[in-house]
Amino acid sequence: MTTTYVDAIRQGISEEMERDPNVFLLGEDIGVYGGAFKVTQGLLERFGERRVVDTPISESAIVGAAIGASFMGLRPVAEIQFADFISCGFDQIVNFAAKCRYRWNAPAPIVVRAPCGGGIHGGPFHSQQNEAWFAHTPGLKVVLPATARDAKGLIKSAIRDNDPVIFFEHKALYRRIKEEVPEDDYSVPIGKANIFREGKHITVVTYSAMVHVAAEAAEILDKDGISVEIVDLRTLTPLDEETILASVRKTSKALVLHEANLTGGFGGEITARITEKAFEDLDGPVLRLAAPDVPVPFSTPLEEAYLPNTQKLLEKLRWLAAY
Amino acid sequence: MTTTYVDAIRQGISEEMERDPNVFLLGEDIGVYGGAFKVTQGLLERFGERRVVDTPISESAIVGAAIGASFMGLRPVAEIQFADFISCGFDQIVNFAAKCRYRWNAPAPIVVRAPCGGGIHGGPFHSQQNEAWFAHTPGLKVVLPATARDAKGLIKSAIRDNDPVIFFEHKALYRRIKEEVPEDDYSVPIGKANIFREGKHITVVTYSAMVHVAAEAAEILDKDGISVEIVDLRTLTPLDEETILASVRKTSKALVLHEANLTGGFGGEITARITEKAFEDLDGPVLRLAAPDVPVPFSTPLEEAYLPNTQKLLEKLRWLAAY
Amino acid sequence: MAAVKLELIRPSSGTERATVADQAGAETDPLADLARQSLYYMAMMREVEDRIERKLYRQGKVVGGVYVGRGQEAIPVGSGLAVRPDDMLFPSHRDMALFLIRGVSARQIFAQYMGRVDGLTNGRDGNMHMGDLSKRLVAIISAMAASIPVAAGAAMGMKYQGKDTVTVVYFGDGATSRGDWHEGINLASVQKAPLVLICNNNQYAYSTPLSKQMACANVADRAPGYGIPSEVVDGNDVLAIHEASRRAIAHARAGHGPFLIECKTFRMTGHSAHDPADYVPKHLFAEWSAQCPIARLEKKIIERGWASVEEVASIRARVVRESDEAVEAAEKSPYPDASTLLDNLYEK
Amino acid sequence: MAAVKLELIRPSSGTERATVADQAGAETDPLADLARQSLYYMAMMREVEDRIERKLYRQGKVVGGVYVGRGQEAIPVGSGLAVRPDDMLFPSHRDMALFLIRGVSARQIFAQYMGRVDGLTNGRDGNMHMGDLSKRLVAIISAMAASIPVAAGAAMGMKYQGKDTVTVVYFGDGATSRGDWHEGINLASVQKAPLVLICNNNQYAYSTPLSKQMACANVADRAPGYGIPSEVVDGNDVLAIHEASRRAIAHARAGHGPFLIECKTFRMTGHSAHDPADYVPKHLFAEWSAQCPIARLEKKIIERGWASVEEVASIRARVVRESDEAVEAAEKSPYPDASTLLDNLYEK
Ligand SMILES: Cc1ncc(C[n+]2csc(CCOP(=O)(O)OP(=O)(O)O)c2C)c(N)n1
Ligand SMILES: Cc1ncc(C[n+]2csc(CCOP(=O)(O)OP(=O)(O)O)c2C)c(N)n1
Ligand SMILES: [Mg+2]
Ligand SMILES: [Mg+2]
Repeated sequence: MTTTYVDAIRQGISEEMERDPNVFLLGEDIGVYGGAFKVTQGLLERFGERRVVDTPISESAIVGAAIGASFMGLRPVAEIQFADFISCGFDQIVNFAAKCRYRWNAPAPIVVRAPCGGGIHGGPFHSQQNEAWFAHTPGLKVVLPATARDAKGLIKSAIRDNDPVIFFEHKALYRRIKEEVPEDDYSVPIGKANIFREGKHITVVTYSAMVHVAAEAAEILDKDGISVEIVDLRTLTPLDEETILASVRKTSKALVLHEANLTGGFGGEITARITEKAFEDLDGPVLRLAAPDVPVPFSTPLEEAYLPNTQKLLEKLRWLAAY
Repeated sequence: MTTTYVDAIRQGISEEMERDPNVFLLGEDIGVYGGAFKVTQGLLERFGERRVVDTPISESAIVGAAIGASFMGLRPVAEIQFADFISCGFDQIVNFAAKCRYRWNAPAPIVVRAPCGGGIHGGPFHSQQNEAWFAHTPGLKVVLPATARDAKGLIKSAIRDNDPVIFFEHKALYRRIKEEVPEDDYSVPIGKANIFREGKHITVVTYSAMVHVAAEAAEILDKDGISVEIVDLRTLTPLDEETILASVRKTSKALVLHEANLTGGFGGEITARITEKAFEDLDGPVLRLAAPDVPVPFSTPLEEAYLPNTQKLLEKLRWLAAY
Repeated sequence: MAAVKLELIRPSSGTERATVADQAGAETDPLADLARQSLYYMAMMREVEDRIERKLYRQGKVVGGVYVGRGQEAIPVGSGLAVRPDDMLFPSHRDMALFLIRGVSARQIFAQYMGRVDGLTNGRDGNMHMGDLSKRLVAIISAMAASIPVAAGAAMGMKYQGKDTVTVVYFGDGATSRGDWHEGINLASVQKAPLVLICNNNQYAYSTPLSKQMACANVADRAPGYGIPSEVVDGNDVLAIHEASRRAIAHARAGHGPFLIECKTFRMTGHSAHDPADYVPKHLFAEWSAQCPIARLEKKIIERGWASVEEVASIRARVVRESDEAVEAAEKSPYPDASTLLDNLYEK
Repeated sequence: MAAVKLELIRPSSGTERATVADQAGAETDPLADLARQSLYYMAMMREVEDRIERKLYRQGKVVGGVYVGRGQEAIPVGSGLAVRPDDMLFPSHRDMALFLIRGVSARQIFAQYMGRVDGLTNGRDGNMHMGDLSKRLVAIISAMAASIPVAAGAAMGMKYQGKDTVTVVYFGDGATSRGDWHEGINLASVQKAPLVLICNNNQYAYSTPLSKQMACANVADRAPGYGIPSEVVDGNDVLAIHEASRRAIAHARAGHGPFLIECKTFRMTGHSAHDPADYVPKHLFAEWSAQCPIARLEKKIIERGWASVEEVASIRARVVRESDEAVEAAEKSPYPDASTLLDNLYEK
């Protein structure tokens, strides 16, 4: 059945709630309203107020309460209304959740879902792509699905995972992509990248919405005889270094693409790993394409200039192909 | 006069308070107690309660209040007792302070001082080195002095700067290093790296306490005929890319060293810039040495195994020299 | 039709106007002028927001989130007319009138919503995320209650500078659940900073009703926990809000520290332009529409003889005319040029 | 010397013990046993902490931050003896007795402070940053008040599971200024979660006195703002704390939601082992030393005839003996091997 990204996530959550009575949801406006993006629509009716908890505007308490409930053996799935507000619950995520297993062997199997990314005229506070903060925090797993199939498979894995997972859903994908999604119970493993598209000449390492930008560019370059392989990371931590390196060793050229700001973004990490571990295989510099180092601006011409897009990518890939 | 790192910072703050009546301090236990690390010792007596404000335990309010006071034309210098607690004021830093100039042309000339780093048996919550989060946030300046001279010169620049500066002081340096520090009014520019040591064969790009680890290793390697150049970044953002690239172009080999966790650390950014912009100059992979991806452990043997040190650095540098 | 004397209130710095009492009176009644000013600003806020939400947004000329203060206009207007120009304001996302009172034009506001260069943020941010330090208006960030610590700091700064100005910060019922709300009020209270806190308790935060937001009856019940006084006020009575604001401001200005005002009101719209608010029981809208602050004030103005029916009608007409002109002018404002994307992140 | 009957209180799951009333009584007085247990745990906590702060730390065998609860022992002991083993505890950094009551040995505690493998964190963390889920003890993180939302969630989880257990969370006066404190209590209150909040108001947070921490007289003044009941208690009277705890726990267990207990006490030491507390007026130490909770209880025990002087002395002797043995055993515990550095970050 063809399913949108948002429906796929809802299906995944709802199947897990059916399967495991310990799974419950908490967040702002997720009940009657079904969530700002309607990810949880219908779940209150189906599972009741006990399992779909509308909270006050308290991101820190939402994350903290999820951790506490997980200590009781529950499987909380917390929604942060926009990834931009995750900063309000930051300490609970990076200091409480991330460190409790390592410190005193107390796992915190929570999922923190956060809609991220731009392209919806959200401006500086409804468009952030801030996964790099969490990818730099040992103890967290950071997941960003790019497809409906992966979104469902990964949210299910996240809920079953015994460690805290930060699950970034790209807002611009919720209703923009639609594809065949198995109806049966499947899951997609956390920590495994996916060769989204095979190619021979250049590897594009990317994730989240940018996978689709890469795919567009790859189609165009195909006509010019440039064959692009796309590695969709899906998970930033734990990172699937092997898949990245194998691809780069094959193609000898790599570009890392993400929507987050360039400086200090996760692209640096990927570039560094490639440079250190596949140096002899490289036939050109590892390039990066990312958003420039400013907040996400609101007005359409500015936001368009801000976001990485096919045009900008083509330019860099052509340069690299010719290198 | 030879001065310790902690005294140098105090001198810098106090000179700025003399110079500009708009400079004031706020934070926990900075008054009567003189701060957890005694950085502000004596300043209450000298400048009075109006200019040295002891606050409740409220990191978010400390940063927020600094921003608000800066809108009134003041120059607040906020102390976060340990960099580990900066997560509690995270939203105010990354969303309020960092973005107000870009959004509505309202500069927030605040300084947030935070003692960072390990090596003092502080464990997971009194040893963090979390500068990478802020270096990934456009609109902030991130400063980490490694010497007493720079500490004084940079805190003065930070206070005079018209943008928000996150100023990380390394706890292990406070009383460990002592050097000639000019008594007159000088400042060290933000955004300029320093060639801490000149060399010919390998560039080590580093900052904060690790500069001294690099210096130790460089002395040892000198005897083996390996000449190491040390670039002390001093500022992460805005990054002095030119100095890094010039050094790497000269030596052809580079290693990036930091105390923060490896994955997602700022080392990736530096590596990526070198790889992209000095690719043809490189005679070997750009290596990184950083803490492994776990929280900072408490017990001595674990903490020692955790921190990057001269031994580990020598191993990598020797490998790179032989490459 | 008699011309309306409508000189906008800009109380000169340093002088407090006479206390407003709820006395009936003639044209010379000091309340008459205040009431007419209030009517103008409330009507103007309503008109501007209606156009944004019901026209420009549906036409696709305004994009992104649109939050309006329909039914809550008395709050920014009653309090906004009680402050001095040198006092500092931190509006919430439903307090547009504060901008109008401080001299931000409707044209600039429309331009802001349409992402044009003439908006207060030059297209960098949208909707009510706007400010102007020269007018002592501080832009919110999205995170609810983040303004409270910042406002506390502004108030501390005023005290530091030995000024007799005050800071007024606005927020909704939902914002009171945030840690920043608590930290900011507590710090201001300990510091006895001149901070006036104005809560628009419109009984919903997005879809979340009060009962799921807090377990106490009133936001004001929290004031004793900070050792500060508070008042609960009819949020749809602009003159009552004005009076309470004057008391609160006088308290803060006199150096007695923060004061909390809770305005009980109702959000006569969805949370934002895309929200049909199906979760709100219909009867509530019906009941509260009878409490429309603009209609109530008009009625009172006529009853008390503060203005004639014609005068009131002319205020309404002026509002429509000014909005027409403002939209037209705003639409002429260009979009920011993509080449400016990187400008002004840091100084210089 | 009569042997002391000292079977440690581990109330069996599901049964509440008879209400403790402040009645004088003989050996059969139900209070006698409680009083003796309390004395043992308070004395043990004092002894263990003294050795850590005054010996092991100075010898360099304990490194890092050392925070003790000297003078505050009545708080964890009075409340810790009022809970059931299946209730969940979130100790603060001054509540060591909770660990002892839950069966964590002094040896494990010494090992924890010395960074040995037999500590509760295997050397990964130090001092009171320890927990054991199997004993329903949750480890704090350093950030003050961060436990409150987590405890709220544990309490919500209990309700979710239909259990009649409660969660008890401990914190200081300074922690009440954190946003997390507010968010956590508010959420628990709205959810009517079985959460008991116990504040040790020792009048200082590090060097910061109450007057710079809050502008209200009591932490308990904040309870109405969350619609929850509260009680202020003599924090140096272990039996009073026990009683108040029983009332609070009964309230929460019965499904009536959170309850806040404020224990007025004093920190009879510096903030941590390296802090001479010069900022505390000397007379305060003098005044409060007369209130020592251990001495007060001993006096009462003798007066009421709950135990003889010899029995009390034998409790004291036992505490010293057990501590001697525990230190010795802990010093034999190895340091963690550096090769384990990367273990157990994620599952498997
Ligand atoms: C920290 C944070 N979390 C979530 C949101 C999303 N959000 C925007 S407005 C709103 C409701 C605000 O309610 P209230 O404070 O009562 O103000 P009102 O809109 O009713 O005026 C929410 C949840 C936000 N802006 N900030
Ligand atoms: C968020 C945060 N900021 C600062 C600190 C540093 N610190 C540790 S304990 C303490 C004082 C705590 O005071 P209180 O809550 O009264 O507890 P007490 O130590 O008096 O028992 C401070 C400031 C911290 N641990 N967490
Ligand atoms: Mg509201
Ligand atoms: Mg205290």
